[in-house]
Amino acid sequence: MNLAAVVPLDSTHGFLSPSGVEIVFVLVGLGVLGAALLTVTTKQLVHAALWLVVALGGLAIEYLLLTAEFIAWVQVLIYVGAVVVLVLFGLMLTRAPIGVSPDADSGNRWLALGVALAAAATLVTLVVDAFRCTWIDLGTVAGSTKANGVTLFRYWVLPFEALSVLLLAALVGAIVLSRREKKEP
Amino acid sequence: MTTTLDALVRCIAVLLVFLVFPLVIGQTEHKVMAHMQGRLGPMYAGGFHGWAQLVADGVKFAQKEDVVPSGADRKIFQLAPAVALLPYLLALVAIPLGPGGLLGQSLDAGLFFVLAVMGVGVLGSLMAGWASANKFSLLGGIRTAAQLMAYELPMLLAAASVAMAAGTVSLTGILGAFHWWWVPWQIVGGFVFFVSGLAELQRPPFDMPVADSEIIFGAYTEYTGLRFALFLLSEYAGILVVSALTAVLFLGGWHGPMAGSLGWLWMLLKTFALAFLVIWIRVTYPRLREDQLMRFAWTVLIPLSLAQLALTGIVKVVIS
Amino acid sequence: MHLVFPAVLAALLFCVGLYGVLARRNAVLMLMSVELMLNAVNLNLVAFDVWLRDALHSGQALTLFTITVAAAEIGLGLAIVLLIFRNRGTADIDRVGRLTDGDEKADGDEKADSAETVGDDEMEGVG
Amino acid sequence: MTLTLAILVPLLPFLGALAGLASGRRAPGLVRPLAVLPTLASAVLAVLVLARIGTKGHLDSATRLTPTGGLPISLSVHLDGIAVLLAVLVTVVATCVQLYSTAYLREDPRYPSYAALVSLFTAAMLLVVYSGDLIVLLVGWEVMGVCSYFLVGHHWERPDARSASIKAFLVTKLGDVPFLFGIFVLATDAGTFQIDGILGAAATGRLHHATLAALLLLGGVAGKSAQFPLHTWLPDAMAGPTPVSALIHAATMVAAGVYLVARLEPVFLLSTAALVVLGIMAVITMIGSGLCALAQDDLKRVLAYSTVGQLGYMAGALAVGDRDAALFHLLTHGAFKALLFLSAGVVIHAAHTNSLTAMSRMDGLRRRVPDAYATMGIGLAALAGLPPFSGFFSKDAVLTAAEHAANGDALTGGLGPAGNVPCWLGWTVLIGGLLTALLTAAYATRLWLLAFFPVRRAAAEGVAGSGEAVAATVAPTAAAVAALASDEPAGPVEPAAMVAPLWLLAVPSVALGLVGLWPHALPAWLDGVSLTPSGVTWPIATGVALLGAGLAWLAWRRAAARVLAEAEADAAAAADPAPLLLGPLLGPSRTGFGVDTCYDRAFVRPVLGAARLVSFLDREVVETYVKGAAGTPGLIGRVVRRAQNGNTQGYLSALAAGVVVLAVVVAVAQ
Repeated sequence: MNLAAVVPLDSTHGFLSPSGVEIVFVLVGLGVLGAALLTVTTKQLVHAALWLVVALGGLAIEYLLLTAEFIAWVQVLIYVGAVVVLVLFGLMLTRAPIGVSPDADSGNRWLALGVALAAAATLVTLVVDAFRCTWIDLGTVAGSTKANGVTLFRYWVLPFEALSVLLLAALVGAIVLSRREKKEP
Repeated sequence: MTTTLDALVRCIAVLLVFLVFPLVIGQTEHKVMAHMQGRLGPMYAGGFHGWAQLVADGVKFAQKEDVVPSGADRKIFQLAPAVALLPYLLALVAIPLGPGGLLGQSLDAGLFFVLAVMGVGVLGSLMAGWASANKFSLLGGIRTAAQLMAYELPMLLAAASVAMAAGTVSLTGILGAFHWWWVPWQIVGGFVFFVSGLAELQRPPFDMPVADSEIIFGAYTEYTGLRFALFLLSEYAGILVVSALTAVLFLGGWHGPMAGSLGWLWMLLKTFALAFLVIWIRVTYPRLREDQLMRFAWTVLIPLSLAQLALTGIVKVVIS
Repeated sequence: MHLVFPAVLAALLFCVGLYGVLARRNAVLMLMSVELMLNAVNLNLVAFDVWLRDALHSGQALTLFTITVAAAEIGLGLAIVLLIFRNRGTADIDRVGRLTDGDEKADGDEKADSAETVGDDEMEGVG
Repeated sequence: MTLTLAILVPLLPFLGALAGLASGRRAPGLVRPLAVLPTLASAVLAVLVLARIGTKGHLDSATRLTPTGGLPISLSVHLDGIAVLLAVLVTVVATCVQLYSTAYLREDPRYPSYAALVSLFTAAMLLVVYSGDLIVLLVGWEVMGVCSYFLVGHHWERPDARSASIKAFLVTKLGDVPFLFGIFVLATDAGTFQIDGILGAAATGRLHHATLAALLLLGGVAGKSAQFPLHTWLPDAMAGPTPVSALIHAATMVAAGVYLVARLEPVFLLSTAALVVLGIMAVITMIGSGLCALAQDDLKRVLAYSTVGQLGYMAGALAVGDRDAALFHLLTHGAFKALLFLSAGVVIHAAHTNSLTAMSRMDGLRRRVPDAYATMGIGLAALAGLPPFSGFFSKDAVLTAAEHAANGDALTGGLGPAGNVPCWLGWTVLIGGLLTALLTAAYATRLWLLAFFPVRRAAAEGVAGSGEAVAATVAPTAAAVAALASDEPAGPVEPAAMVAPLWLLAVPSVALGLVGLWPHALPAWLDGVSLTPSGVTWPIATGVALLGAGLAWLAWRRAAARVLAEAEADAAAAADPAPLLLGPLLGPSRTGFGVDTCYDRAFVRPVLGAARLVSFLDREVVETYVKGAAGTPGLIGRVVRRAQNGNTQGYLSALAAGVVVLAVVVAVAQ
């Protein structure tokens, strides 16, 4: 909705028409948004997860368009390959039914809708207002594996190691949580 | 213009490889299993050595009615084979066949790409298992998912070992940095990678998710006709991709005598040798139980891959 | 490329995720919506990183961290949800009302508690 | 030595009470000795003290209790003739009552506490008697009130006993409030709580508010001694066990009021107004109570009203300034009234009823309780003032005092100016006393006839032609002799513990009057005023008493004749002479002249109404505020609680909405 209003701004930048990358970006973005909307509105639980796959895959394409190649593949590997599989796993273990679940949405969906719309309006207004005249230079690849590796293991080593501790903690936590305690005889 | 044409040609080439090679592997499996098990059936179709057996199979699948169970989630049920098949097609794009850009697309993070895309394939099995509205299918899907999640980790770690040795995640870069002594150096990683690949493909002895004695045919129980054939095809394609990847990462890919001109041949030879190994293992080994399967991944493969990683790191430091 | 595109996309994605978190009843669906929100943030991070040409690639590094944390979060979250499901027989967030200050929910809780044993048995049958 | 003995007198029953309370449940065997022996020992000691003090002697001893800053309060003993005499009376009666109770309450499960309370009661009265300090006296006074509350309510299972005990307590306390202020006024004027000091102040004219103090004290006296208008508790107090009634009526509770006025007689003599109030009160009390006693059906209520009347005599004597006469009457009355109550207890015990009407239809009561029959006759004769029984002398002393006062020379015994007693008050008391003598004789006769001479039996024998029955109706003494002599099987023989006190008390009832005849006997312990019957009053009084008895007998004869005539028509009829004697006064008399109703109208209902109003105000008005104060936060809480619904998503929604609002506010503000 706001995209249409934003597009003419391009002309002020000197381009008569938006570049190909921008068109692809907008189209994929619309797809991502649509998939995301379906994810949060569909009444079929597994469909929601599959729409999430679409949305996340679309985001990976957006990353590629933003020249963040490494991030894109990480996105595919972790999100599509692992997170969504876990989510599907969870859905199946909690016995997601085939077909429509009438109570997929809770009672405060209208409140949620109001809040979300208000937040969207606020954020979009702010963002558009703030970055009206900002352009990204996509001339060089910004997110190659090499570049990422270099910065990650040179400047971000300490957070990276901290993160590994976090992951270990999460691993232990998940194992402890899902362990079934032996029933008292 | 040339780049577009180039891309088009590459794509068609990859598609062709994708359409042909898995069938070749399928035929090989028929024949090899027939020989190994002394089966007589596959030796008759088409007269000479039963060459038309695969064709007959294809015709049989095409003739069968495409049944969708009434309780199933129709769309997902129909979509599942495609989701299972497509990742291998995409993976093939990044695998180099020979030196000098003989591949679909040279990717900066080729190894990463291939592994990431292969990870998506599990979705197909899950979708199929869940959408069939069949208890065995669901169990099979869940087993598939659990198995794939478990074996993805050693596979990644083993691949990371090679990437570490080469200093790059680009497949061509890895092959470029290959030396013959990498084979003994990375032999453990290669074993882990290959075994994990077998498990990813749910090939015996890791075929618990489709164990017919327990859950009929797992996630694919309800499939018939072409869709079932597509799943079989994805399996053969998976064998191709795993074999090719193993060849590239651990056996030097196109490296060999006269690599400049015959590199593609070496690559194919290595790939098919590995594919033959896959078939051989299927015929040889009994099925692992579910708990054995999991324990094998977590207590054998992962420590091994970690050890390989450590070894690679040490050697790498020593060399430099 | 205009920075507004990824920024607006991220904002909208975030709000969609927000809606999902607030409106979805099933805990797993909520977790999915949380993933959407995290991805919106990631998109912002990447876009700004690319825009600013940060020498430290802090945006992308942070994105990687976020993805990792998201993976950990989904693992733990699902473990918790499964635990709740195993104990209560439901994964519906608004029925997990032990925090409720009221009696009308207590009945539901008791029902859920009585369903607990049944759920356990069934789970064991499956496992 | 004497002091030690004197201190032991109240102390022994007190310790006995404590020991009885402590050992009551654990050692039931000790209860009876612990009840009787301390009191008995105390009686012996009281007699010893009496002997040691002797005539005209007195002993004062005081020890400062504690420095109070203002007026000193001291533990002091004041032993003079009045005190030692009264102590003897108290201890003797208490001993008789305790002894009697061991048999009377043999089956009672609460006997241990009862006995202990009686001992405590006795100790309190002895404290009042011996105390030389008004505050200490007040302590005993109030302890008595409490004990009477518990003892009257001994049968607390019965609603009448409960209400009677509460009534006794409230009414006496009502009197005690002005009494307390009266003590304060006296002490303020005299500068001390010591009775000696106060009397000294009265003698030297330092009491400036004598009238006020006397009138205030009269409130307490009226309450304790059951004088009009605070007499109503006494008849109701009959709900208590009979020995308690004997104790209260004869020696302790009611005597305390008279004793106090006697102690402070000089103060009262300073104020004509107080004497007039006391006298009018006494006259109203004695006449009213006489009429009431004549109409009562309950044996014990008759005796209770007679007590009220006899107390009226004492109050009248005090009003005309002669405390010797009052104390004389107090002593004799103590003896014969204790006797009457105890014998009434025996009769009731045998008849299993309190009702005179029921007794009048009961055969053989005389034969079943011969001792009670005889001793009650003695007691009633003393009550009616027939010579030579004790009551005759003491009552005549009172009438003589009134006559002197009417003539203008009141027998104050040098305690105060005789001129303060107006002549007309003397006349009033004299005429009231004579009227009361008439009534007393009448109701004593009625009681006697109704209780022991059943009409129906007499009628049956009359029909059979037996002359003995006719003789019985005509000559009570002969009938008694006949009854005693008859060989019909005697009823249940009363235990010796119940019979012995009767005869023990019968002796003073008969003979105590004689001690007043000699100036060296009783008057020597008192103020020395002559207690010999004067030649003017005693013939009149005796004649009036005989007239009353005769009228009662005649009326009884007519009533009996009517009952015999209508025997078949009205089975429930009784030969009650009261309707004939009282005529239209019967109804009001039976209900105590509506004093209770009047109180009910004047105080109880307004108080109840006020209570209802207060309760209404409290419940509907005050509580509305309270409820509102509680309800408003509750309402707010209920509204706020809706937000606290445990729905995580609701919380999150609110959080997100808040963030959005904050963001907008910040953005707009900038």
